[in-house]
Amino acid sequence: MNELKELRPYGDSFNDGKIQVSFSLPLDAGLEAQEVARQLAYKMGLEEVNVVDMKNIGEGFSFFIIYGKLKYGVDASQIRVAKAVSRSMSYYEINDFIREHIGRKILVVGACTGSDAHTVGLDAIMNMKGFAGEYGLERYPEIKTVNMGSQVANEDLIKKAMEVNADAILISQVVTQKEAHIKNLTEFVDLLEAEGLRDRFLLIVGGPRISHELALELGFDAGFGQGTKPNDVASYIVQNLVKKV
Amino acid sequence: MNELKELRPYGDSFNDGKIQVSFSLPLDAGLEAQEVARQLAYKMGLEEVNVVDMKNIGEGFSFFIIYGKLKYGVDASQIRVAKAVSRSMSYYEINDFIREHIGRKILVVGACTGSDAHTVGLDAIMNMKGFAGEYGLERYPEIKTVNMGSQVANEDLIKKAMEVNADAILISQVVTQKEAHIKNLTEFVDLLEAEGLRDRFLLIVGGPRISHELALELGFDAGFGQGTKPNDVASYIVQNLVKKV
Amino acid sequence: MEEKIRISWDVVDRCRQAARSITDDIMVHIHENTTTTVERTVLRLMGIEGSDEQGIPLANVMVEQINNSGLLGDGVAFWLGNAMQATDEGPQKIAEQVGRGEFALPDLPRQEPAIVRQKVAEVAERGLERIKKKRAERESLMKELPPGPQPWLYVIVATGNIYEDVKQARAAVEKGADIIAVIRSTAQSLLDYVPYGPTTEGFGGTYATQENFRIMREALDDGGREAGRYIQLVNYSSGLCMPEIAAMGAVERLDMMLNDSMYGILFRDINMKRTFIDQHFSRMINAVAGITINTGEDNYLTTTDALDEAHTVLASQFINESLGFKSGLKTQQMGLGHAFEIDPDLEDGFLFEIAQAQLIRQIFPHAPIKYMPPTKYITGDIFRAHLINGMFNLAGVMTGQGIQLLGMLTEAIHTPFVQDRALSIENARYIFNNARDLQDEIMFVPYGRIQQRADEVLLKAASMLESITEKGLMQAIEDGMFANISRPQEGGKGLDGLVKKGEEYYNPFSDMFKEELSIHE
Amino acid sequence: MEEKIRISWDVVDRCRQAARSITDDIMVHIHENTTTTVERTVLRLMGIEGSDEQGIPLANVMVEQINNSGLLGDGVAFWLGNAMQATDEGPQKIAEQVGRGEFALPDLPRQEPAIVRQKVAEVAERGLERIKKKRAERESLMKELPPGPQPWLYVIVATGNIYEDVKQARAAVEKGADIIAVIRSTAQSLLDYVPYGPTTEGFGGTYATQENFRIMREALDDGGREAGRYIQLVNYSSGLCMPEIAAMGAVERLDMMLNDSMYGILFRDINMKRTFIDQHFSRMINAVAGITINTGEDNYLTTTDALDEAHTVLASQFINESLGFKSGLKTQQMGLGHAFEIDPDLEDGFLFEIAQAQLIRQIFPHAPIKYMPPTKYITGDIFRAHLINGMFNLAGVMTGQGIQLLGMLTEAIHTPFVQDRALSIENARYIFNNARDLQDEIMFVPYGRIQQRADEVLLKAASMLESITEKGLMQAIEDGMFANISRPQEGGKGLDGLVKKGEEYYNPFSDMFKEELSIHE
Ligand code: B12
Ligand code: B12
Ligand SMILES: Cc1ncc(COP(=O)(O)O)c(C=O)c1O
Ligand SMILES: Cc1ncc(COP(=O)(O)O)c(C=O)c1O
Repeated sequence: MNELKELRPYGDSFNDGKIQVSFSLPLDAGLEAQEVARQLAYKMGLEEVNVVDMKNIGEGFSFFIIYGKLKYGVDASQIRVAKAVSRSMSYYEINDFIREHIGRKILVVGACTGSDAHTVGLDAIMNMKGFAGEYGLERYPEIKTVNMGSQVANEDLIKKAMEVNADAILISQVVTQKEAHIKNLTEFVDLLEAEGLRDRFLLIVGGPRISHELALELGFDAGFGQGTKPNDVASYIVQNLVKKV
Repeated sequence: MNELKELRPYGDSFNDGKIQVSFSLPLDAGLEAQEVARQLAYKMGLEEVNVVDMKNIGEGFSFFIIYGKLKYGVDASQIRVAKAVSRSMSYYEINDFIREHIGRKILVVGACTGSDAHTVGLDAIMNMKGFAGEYGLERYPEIKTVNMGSQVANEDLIKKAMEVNADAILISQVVTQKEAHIKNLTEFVDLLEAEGLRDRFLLIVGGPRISHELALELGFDAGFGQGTKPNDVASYIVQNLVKKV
Repeated sequence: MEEKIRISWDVVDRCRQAARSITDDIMVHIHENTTTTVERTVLRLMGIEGSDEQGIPLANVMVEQINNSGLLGDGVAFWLGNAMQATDEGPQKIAEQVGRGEFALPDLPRQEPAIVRQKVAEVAERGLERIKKKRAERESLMKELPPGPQPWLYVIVATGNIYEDVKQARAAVEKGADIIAVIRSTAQSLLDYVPYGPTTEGFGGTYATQENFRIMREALDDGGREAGRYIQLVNYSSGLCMPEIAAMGAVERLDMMLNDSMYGILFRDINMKRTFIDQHFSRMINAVAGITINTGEDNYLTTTDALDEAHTVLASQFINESLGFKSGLKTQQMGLGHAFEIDPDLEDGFLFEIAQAQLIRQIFPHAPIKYMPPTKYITGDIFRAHLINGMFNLAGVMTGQGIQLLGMLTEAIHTPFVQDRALSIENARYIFNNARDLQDEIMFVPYGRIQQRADEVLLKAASMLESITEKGLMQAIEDGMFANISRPQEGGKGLDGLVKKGEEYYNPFSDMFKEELSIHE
Repeated sequence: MEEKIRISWDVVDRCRQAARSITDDIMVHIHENTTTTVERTVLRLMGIEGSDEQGIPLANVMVEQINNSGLLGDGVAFWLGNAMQATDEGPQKIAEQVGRGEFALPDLPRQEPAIVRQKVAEVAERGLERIKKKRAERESLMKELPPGPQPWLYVIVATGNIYEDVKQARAAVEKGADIIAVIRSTAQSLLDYVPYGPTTEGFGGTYATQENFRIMREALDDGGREAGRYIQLVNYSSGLCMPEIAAMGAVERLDMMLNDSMYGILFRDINMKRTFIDQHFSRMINAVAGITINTGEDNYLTTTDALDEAHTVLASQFINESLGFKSGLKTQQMGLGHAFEIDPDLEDGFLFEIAQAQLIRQIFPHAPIKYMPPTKYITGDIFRAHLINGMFNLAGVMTGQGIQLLGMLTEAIHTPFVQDRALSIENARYIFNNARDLQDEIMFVPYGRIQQRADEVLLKAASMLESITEKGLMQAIEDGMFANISRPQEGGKGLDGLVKKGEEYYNPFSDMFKEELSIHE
């Protein structure tokens, strides 16, 4: 479609470019601060900049809400994105697939690493109960799981994975403040590589701010974000384990 | 202050550049649409782009909420903005000022022009009751007002202003859809100029999306936006009438 | 529904009695006069369509011709029938010939009135049938795909371009909207004709044209089928062409019409003598067509203080109700308007909103009350606006309103973007669902602030109405008793379209509607 | 306060009785043991400050020294007193010498116990006085600048940098916040020592240090003076250093402390035997210092379903209350925690939230209930989040909660930006003000959904508590009865800091606190 060549945001008509922006400035609200806000908006590529709200929010800070027309477009006909799984299989398909193509139970170790104690996401993937109507990995007859829980040191996770001879390692990272997850995940891969173990496992990371692309960048095999279901992960694991073997 | 030289938005630390953006795209929600949204954000100068929400909003449209770090700053130490009034006087000061420096009652004609029927803003400035605790112009003993109300044709307003020999013309423009106000205001000034009457009146425009700068651009003497009080307008009129005489 | 607040029914009776007496006076005026737009409506209902080569609708050309000859007091129907009898052509053919200037209606020889009426009545009968067929069609579609539970989610589209409107409307339906209103372009209400064809250029709204109605109706029927519920379509039977638009809506199966007996007078400075006549005829059409009207009392609160003037809303509802009955509307067709417009910074303001909404709910138990969102105190702070809209939605579901016109988070900024509407629908769906039965779970303290406020508003409405019975409604409007806006009886737009009926005045639809609606004068 | 919902007070009595019996068992364990952090707390209260040259706090150095020698069962106070008597130096001097390795405490000759205790008691007395002075200071400041009406607006700051925190806290106060909590850095709860000095690098929060407490206290006193109301400061007496932080808070005039008898066990995997002891000592300090605790039951609803597990929150509140009483806390100091965490997509979910909030309000009428905002179902849709937070605020003011921890529209995204906090304060102020007296205006239908839900939750809590009386609280935790999290009695962090008290165990503060608080065992 040709109209996708230079696609812009849509407010109430095609390619009108309308967007909404908000931010604070360390300035008292007033005409000067408003002008700074406007200039920032122009730098962002907005036209017809409309500062629709400005208010003091205490201690010399002010808050702005702006509407405007973005002058940039993106060629939406050329977009390609990396996906971890091309097709998510069902619980039954997956178990059958393991029996048929792998011929043994597979073993998955998971942990929330570093100082991260948000276990709900990992539990949603690994524990019996599962998530959004899908059984968790623990429930799969052909998958054995070890869920190490929260705040697990990278070293301990590697040790456990070696010990049980895991096929895949699942890491959950929810706290991303000050890029804490990047540091932690990079360290993990470095550690594995240093010990020459990188290729031994499928390395999978998940969390609400994780994308497959980010995961690849950090040296993982796959990344899963918001709304991931257990069978997505299991599909990825079995499909890629087969390739590995 | 030197730290104002390259001032950026503030999220939770100085110059962290954190801003929030939202817009729709005429694409179904999904990894591709998300990527388009991300690329638009990068074009706007955002870094660490975080698409925190994406959802279908019907009929093949999707909506995005994004956070990121803006890489641009503005030199806030160099900001100068045009202001209509440097100092707003009080009701009493203004009446005294007229008696002392003008020596006659002044006359103001106002209207919502074109197809605009939003009279509340103009009434707030012109009628007895006033606005936000400030008396309206009608209440000033030294000011005579003619409020022509809504949907007044530019020609009729000029005719009336001539007829009563007005000192100032007040125009209210609230509807700004498709830049309707720009067209209407430009036409008004053109009409006046064509008839050689431009310098006869102080030309003032007001409305929630009007700024002093915009007014100057359009050939008006002053513009008043959101939250204007009657005494702001009266102060402007008397201060500039004196200069004119 | 059990009584949540105690209503002084004797005071309600006083209000209704006063309203009846007020509107009796108005009805006298209505019966004595007709207007150019009423007459154009007659032509439209007779099947006349299209425009002349200058783009002037044929209905306008014909009515103007008769009016200029001083003959409109006979009713345009007579002169059309006269031409039909004289030329032996059908209405549309005649209209086209007149449009091309081939002849002028008044120039044809006067035929025998009884025969003329007979001819006209036959065609008019078919016009009525067309409306009744559309009504039946709606009823069967609604049975097939029943609309969702109340409060119904009502949103507007207003891009100015009917084709963009269609996209936005369909998106809204997909998100859960029950009702779509296509807002008109800013100045259309002051046009003394109805534009023709599909339109793509409007300011702050899209022109109401018959073709636009048709395009949107089709889109919503389609969207409704996909969504599994009938979607109602709204436009404006309001302004200088009030009854003509009612007629267009009737044949294009609109479901609701903004239609108020005083809105045009107050907010569009349309002459009151004109408007009262137009509203009556338009309402008869709406009544026959099974269209629900939406009255405009909510607008009063945009120019006055919602706390001080709450009683004017109620008083006006009684007047709208009374005039509605006299035009044959059923209570079930009266979407009486009010609004959530109290200053959000007022302490306990939410209690007063509840009091008002509950009061109106109980006084008009069978009317699908139309509840308008906060607008006046909405600012560019979209987060705050979204939140206040949430409280409005809560008030709606807590008091069982019928039609919830959803507030937009960008109310103070622009007509809605596609996402604004989506967010507002999500807002309402969340609140309605999460507090679905709250209404049944709470009672109000007997002598509390909510009860007291309701009592006060009702009493004030009664005394306002009683004072109007004395001076008359026209004088009351001149005195600025509604919306703080004063309009002179002889001022405003459209007075030139007011015509005194002659002895022989003939309007076949008036007669048929009255019979159909059992209106006895 | 009148009874909005009927409470089965006999069932409440059953709950309280069961809780008393459950905590009696725990108290036996508490009386028999001490922990390293309790002992370090004793040193801190004796006035010991600072760290050794490796940055290890002197309190840690000393307690470790004694513990390594197997002498901690005597209480560190004995060994400090012993050194004081032996060297004739004050506590801080001794600490510094030990820190520099000039001598080791156990190496000093054992002095006459009675004299040692006498010496220690004198210094301890001054420690207690210091706390009482701070308490009196708070009381007089609060009289001078009374805090605003409840629900109090409680917001968090969490930049990681105490100086940015100060800016953000002051901005919040200017906007209307009543309470400021400085969230701790992610992993601090698992540190077995308290960092020292002002800090500027934390993840998702700022380190709790005595200097950070002081800096923020000063900023809030200042901001509170400008705002005309006393601003309360909150931190975390929680984790492996629970009582030490209580001691720091007591002397820096913190006003509230997150402090729960089971949170650390469940959510930080801290050993339960350790935690029960720590919570008891920390609560005595809080009690004496006049600090209000905030319990953490709200957290249960982040790992389990809020509808199914509502009764576990209530059951836990009874346990926290009972352990609180046994540590000398007054009801007025018990900010019992619960939360608005029911799936917002649930039909009538708001009714169930109201039921829970009202139930807890009535069962603990004098406790300043701490109401936590929706978090689990909050997504990146900031508009939706803001709205749900508004409904939470409405539930708060409708049921008279004491402490309203404001939800942030960016809950699912990041720790709050300066504007997020401002918007959330505006949200709460709007709702609280606009619906200020709604509470007094409504009643709940006698046998309605709200009443039934409240009855059900209370009954389930009673049977849960009664089943715990049988197996014991430690076993119940091991069985995963709270938050669906199971912790083994001998597992978790910090078990190595558990020490059996010796015959001669000496802790001057324990004794003084018990007297001060009239705790009779
Ligand atoms: C519940 C919760 C808690 C609970 C955690 C309980 C527990 N045992 O998990 C408690 C109350 C203990 C808690 C504490 C804290 N929290 Co918290 N918490 C949350 C909250 C409300 C919900 C998270 C959640 O459970 N989501 C539901 C699950 C199902 O979603 P999910 O995690 O995204 O998981 C899905 C996918 O991401 C994916 N996935 C996740 N992991 C994995 C792993 C693999 C391998 C795969 C394949 C997929 C996958 O699949 C899951 C299912 O689809 C969020 C806010 C929010 N609404 O998101 C804050 C939040 C995550 N917490 C936050 C913070 C800062 C903290 C604290 C550090 C605060 C403090 N200073 O004390 C503490 C300490 C925690 C720590 N040390 O890590 C911040 C993080 C900010 C940031 N971006 O860095 C958030 C965003 C709140 C905020 N705005 O401040 N928290
Ligand atoms: C009240 C209202 C109405 C009332 C107007 C009643 C009346 N007699 O004024 C009614 C219901 C009739 C109405 C109708 C319409 N409205 Co209207 N209305 C509003 C509303 C809710 C409030 C405006 C208001 O009264 N503000 C209060 C006053 C005090 O503020 P103010 O106007 O900004 O004035 C202040 C300053 O701006 C300044 N000022 C203003 N004028 C002047 C003049 C001078 C000389 C000076 C010095 C200063 C000055 O001083 C004032 C005091 O501080 C706004 C939404 C909103 N919340 O802002 C929409 C809004 C303005 N309306 C809108 C629209 C589109 C319409 C319609 C066109 C819709 C339609 N298609 O039917 C119609 C038609 C109106 C028309 N022909 O113009 C849009 C405009 C969109 C846009 N940006 O173009 C808005 C923003 C709503 C929306 N989101 O769609 N409306
Ligand atoms: C009854 C009625 N008619 C019409 C309108 C819309 O205005 P316009 O006449 O400009 O279409 C409204 C708006 O609220 C209304 O209530
Ligand atoms: C009692 C209690 N302690 C502590 C915390 C915070 O966690 P952390 O222990 O990581 O500081 C909470 C959080 O809700 C809590 O409720």
